[in-house]
Amino acid sequence: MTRLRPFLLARAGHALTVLVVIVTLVFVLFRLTPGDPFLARSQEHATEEEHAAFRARWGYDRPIAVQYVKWVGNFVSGDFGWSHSAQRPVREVLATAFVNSTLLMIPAFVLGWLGAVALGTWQAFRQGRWLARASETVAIGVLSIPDFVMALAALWVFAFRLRLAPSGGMVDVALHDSLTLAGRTADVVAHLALPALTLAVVVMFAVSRYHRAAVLGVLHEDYVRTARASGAAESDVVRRHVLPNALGPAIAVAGILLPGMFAGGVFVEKVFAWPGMGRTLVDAVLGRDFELVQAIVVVSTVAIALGSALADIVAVTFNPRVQLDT
Amino acid sequence: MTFTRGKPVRYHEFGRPAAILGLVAVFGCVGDSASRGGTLVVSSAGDADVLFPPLTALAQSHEVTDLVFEKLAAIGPDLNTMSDAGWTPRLAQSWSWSRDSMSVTFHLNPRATWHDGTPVRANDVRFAFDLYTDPKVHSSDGRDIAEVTDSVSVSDSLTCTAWFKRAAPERFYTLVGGLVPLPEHILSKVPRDSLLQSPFAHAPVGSGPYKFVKWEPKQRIEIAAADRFYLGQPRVTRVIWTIAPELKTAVQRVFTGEADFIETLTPAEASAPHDGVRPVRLRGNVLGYAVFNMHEDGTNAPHPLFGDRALRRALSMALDRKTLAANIVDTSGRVPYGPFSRSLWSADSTLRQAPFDVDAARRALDSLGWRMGKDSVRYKNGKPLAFSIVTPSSSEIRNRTAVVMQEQWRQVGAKVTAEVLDFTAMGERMRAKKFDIVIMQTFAAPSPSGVRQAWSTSSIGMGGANNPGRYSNPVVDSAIDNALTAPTVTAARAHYRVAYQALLDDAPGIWLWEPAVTAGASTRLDLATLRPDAWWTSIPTWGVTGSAPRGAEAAAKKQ
Amino acid sequence: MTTLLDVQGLRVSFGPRPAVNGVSFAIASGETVALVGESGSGKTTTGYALMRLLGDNALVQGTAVFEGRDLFTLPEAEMRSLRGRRMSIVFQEPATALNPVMRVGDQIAEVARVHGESEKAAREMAVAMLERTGIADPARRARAYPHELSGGMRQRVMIAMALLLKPALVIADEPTSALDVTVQAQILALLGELKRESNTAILFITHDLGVVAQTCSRAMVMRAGEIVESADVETLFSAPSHEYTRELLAAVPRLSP
Amino acid sequence: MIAGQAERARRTLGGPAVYAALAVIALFVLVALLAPVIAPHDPFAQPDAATQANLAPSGAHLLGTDRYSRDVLSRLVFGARVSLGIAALAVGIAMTLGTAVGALAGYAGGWTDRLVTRTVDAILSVPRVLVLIFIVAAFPHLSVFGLAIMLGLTGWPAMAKVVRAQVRETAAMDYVLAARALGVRPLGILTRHVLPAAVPQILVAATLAVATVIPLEAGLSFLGLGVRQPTPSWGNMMLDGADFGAHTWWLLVFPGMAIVITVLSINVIGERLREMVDPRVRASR
Repeated sequence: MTRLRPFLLARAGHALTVLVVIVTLVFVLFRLTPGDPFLARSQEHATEEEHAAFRARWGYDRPIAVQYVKWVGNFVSGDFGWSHSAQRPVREVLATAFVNSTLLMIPAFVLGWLGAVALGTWQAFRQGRWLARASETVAIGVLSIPDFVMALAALWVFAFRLRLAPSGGMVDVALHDSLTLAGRTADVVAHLALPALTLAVVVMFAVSRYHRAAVLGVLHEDYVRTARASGAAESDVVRRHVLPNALGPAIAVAGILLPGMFAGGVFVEKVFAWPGMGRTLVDAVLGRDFELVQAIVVVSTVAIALGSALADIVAVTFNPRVQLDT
Repeated sequence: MTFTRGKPVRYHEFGRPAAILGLVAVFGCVGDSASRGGTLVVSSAGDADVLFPPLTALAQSHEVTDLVFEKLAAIGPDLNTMSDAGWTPRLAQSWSWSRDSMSVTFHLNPRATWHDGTPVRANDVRFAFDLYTDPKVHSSDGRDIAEVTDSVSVSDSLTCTAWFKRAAPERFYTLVGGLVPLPEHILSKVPRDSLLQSPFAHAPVGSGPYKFVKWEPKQRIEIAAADRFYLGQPRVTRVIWTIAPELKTAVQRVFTGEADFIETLTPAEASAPHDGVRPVRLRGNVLGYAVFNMHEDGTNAPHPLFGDRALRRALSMALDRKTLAANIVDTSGRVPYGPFSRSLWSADSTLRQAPFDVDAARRALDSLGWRMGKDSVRYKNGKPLAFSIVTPSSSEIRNRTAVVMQEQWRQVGAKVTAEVLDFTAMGERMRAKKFDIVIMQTFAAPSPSGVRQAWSTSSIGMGGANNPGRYSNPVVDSAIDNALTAPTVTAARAHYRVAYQALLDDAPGIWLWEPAVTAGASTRLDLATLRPDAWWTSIPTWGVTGSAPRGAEAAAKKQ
Repeated sequence: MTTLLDVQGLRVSFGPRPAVNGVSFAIASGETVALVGESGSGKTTTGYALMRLLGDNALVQGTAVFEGRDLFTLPEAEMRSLRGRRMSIVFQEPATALNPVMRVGDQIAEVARVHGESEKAAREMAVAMLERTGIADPARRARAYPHELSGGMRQRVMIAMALLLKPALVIADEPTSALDVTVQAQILALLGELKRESNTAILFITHDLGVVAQTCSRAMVMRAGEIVESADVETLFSAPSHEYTRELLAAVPRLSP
Repeated sequence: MIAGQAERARRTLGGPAVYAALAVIALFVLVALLAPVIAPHDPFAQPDAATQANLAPSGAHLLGTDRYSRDVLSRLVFGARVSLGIAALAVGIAMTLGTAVGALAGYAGGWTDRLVTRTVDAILSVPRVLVLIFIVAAFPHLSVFGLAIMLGLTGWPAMAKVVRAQVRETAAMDYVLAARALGVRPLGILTRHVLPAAVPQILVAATLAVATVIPLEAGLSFLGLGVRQPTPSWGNMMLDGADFGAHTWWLLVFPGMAIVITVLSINVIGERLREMVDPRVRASR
């Protein structure tokens, strides 16, 4: 993996530049927009003096540059600040939201991605047959349904009409704590089912198109014929020869898609009342929650950089020919 | 057992167990000894802010703190605020007045304890008073308390005396209704400007019928019956608020059987049939009204449109408030009698109001010089009759009100924009007084004195919801002052009547709706009589098994 | 000599026009036979048809009896067990015919593995075979990826794969046309050597009559999907009977006798 | 072996499907343009908010009425105006900016190209939804027009990337070198020789961008951050109708269908266009 080191260093440097630019930009712009956490929280019975006291107490009355330096200092030393919209330490709010989002996004993504690989491979092998063609038409159809529309439909059918799944939230609030570990897991899985499957379907059809094209490209390669000519079974051909060569695009898409889902999941999170990152961000921006917004921006940017770097590393381990482009 | 609560029949209809459900059915009941017998699940739209009574702002938080904390005494069902008549002992077993009635001595219940086991002592009352009235704390209840109360002194561990500043008729209500005794042994060391950041604000220790159990932000708040509550064990042993991000989602949870109670249903939701849920009428105390800005944006000049009383009255007449109320809040369409909630003792149903009369409104506008232009908008001296209505995005009910008003006024030639603002922008605009019309919603406290905050000259500049339109009318001011200092209810009523009528005639606002709120309650609930201003206070007396136990729950019991 | 492969009336069509139109020939064990023709004459299609490597859209008719069984009616599973073990193929382009993301040793070993050898035995066989193809330091080369090898070495790998299990028939589809001349000779020599060791018959598909003269005992000339002439190599070169064969020979002046 | 499949692929996406999609889009655009003529009612009018609200579809109101008693069909028709108008304006802005930046980078090459590419990649790495939510939540007064501009301003980098790639390819062509050798000025070469070659690619990218912007606008409006009441957009109609407790399915189903059908049609057309333009896609089919 020696060829990885310079690549990763260059990548990290690049990501750091982007991080600093974005974080600074957000800090300045957000503080220039009207309002502050106090006004966002208590418009009803507050006086001017209370407002002034609040700004002094939290240092929002000082010049932006001073606030920025102080914030950077605190952040680097691990103090993420206080979230005024949640009335809790930012670290705590962020950790909860992040864990919740991970709980939703990772299973959804893994499920969707594996489904995409399976579907795309199948479609490519059955290229031109009516079932494959029908599935491609379905794919375009599904991709044309915005995720919140799909989520609403799933909610209506499965939670509201059929009562096969809970309508939202993460746990059965009344029963959860009294269940056994297995029961609690099952409870979370049940609450996860609709939002995760909705997202998985979106991921599946989005990724399968790239993967199908990639497999089609590989399928006519000579080495696949070689494998067949040496008597390898079809499953071996797929597993050992087609997939390793065709997974590149699916992995690259994964690196872009997964970090994006943490914020882009906001629509599905809203429909299923899942307390994840997307909702936290919306609440934080609306609540002018300076510190929380900053922390989310940092985490998202880092996650995005990590995601694409990770995708590249995975691609390299799959394919020794890949040129690492910094 | 879980989410099938709402429809046991369907559970069996889908005998081929679907993957999701089957999973929980298999694992969920293993070792599951709990039934939902004594548990009440309340569906809440939005999270609480803090669970610290002096600084709690949202109704969601009050629902929790009112059950976790106990006041010295509780207001009676008639919501009397002029004296202590009808008030029932809570933390205080009894109280006695000094001869000049300028002080009242409370005798605490010796069996009362904080949830950590420490007894409740008179020092806790004095400590709470000091904390509430500390300017560093910025408690709005504290401000009111400080206005009538000078100090609290302690004579022995179970006896304390509150000393009033003046003989305000509502002084007992202001003090006892506002002050929540707090545990000195926990809070004495917390700096007064950092109370919101203390652990106590998220995990309070109270002395009420329920102790705090857990709060998972944006998911749930749970409280459970206190170990030995000195006023008797509640029937509901556990209360859980399941928190949805918005009202529609919260309502859904009751209809799917995931929750037992939701405070508000829209008329459409209430009239649509739902298995296992019944609509429950609450005697509401909510008042919605539109406030005209009397001055030009941020200045002291009269507002170019609403400085004109005749125009305000014409616009009032153009509004079909009955239809509006019926659409927004309540199929019966209750229009307020005046600038007050009918749940108040000062309520008066005999006041003169401008009628709904579109033709009269059109004639009035014509005679004021507002002529209909080609684009169906009225003009006067080349200026259009155009203005905006401001509402906070968090309040669906007010946004919807603005949409209906906008359309009704369009019919008489006014070009109205509805501005839905998030909290921040709203706060900013209210502070700078930059708006034409703002829609306000108050949860009337039992005291009619709220009318002073809303309309008196002295409230101008007090921020936020206090007289946002900067209305000033000496007739109204003096009538309210007289009412507040009147010694008897009858006298106070007469003064309030004068103030109310003056407000109605002058039309600095339009009182839009006063919903008889329809709540949604699971049929497994046996609700007691609900207090009009705070339905949740009676939760300890509710029954939660109901006559129709759910299939899933029955299954859980068999295990 | 016994007949290894007997092809009768082979027709292959992808559409209305047949690509191979009624071809019949036989190959004896250990024999090296050339199938000569221009590109598009149907010779490669014939080879692929015998291996059953054509896609679903190809319509194949006729019989091809190999070791007593008709290749065209065998179930797919049995056909698979023949491929690589009893009959194999060397492709023209070693650069693309090798899987770029698999180490070459693994690719050679895979042939043995899919025919039932253990992972370890297969690996050892692969290294041994690489050594026999004349690659220096075979254990190290086995760990290389195709793109790390030269063209000649890649073709040695292909040949190692094809001959690993000592098949009865190897179809060599223009095995040297992608290589430069010096390497060509080495590869041809290697093929001949390995073939002798295992008594393998070779169907040599090529357009290069020079190669035919060097390696084959018999040649069949194909044109537009049909075999127009079939004779032993001396006869063919000295007295071509068909007009087309004469044209082919004329196009290769350096090989005139 | 390839020929037959290409034939079949053409039958899948070509022919009836594409014609149907074109017809749908033409119809919707026509509806949007002629909204005042087509809509049976005033989309803002509340005939009787007390008794005519939430009426199920009937002869009087073909698609029912909403919670304020407004006619759903009329709002859908005017909503087409808003939703399609936003999409058109946003993609127009993105296309203009993206073409300008992409052409500049692709043609100038060197450090300009590197800087632009780096910047574009950095912007693209941040999810667009995130940026939009931030902007829309921070500036609550965004008008419909402002929303469209924001959607356009966040959409150009993707377009720039497409244009840059194409411009670089074309700029290396012999006829461009020849033009340069003849002394044609850079701007002339760019506009007369290089950009025209990129037009098909730009068109494809623009079509697919429309299919991205429509759900994006609908999603933001559904969050309550996009188009605000009483202006109808398909997204905020869904937000308003997402009230399962009221059993008013028509408030959800019709705007939902409008969104899906539009996006589907544009996707079908976009795919077909891409096939026509991109030889690689054509070959792999």
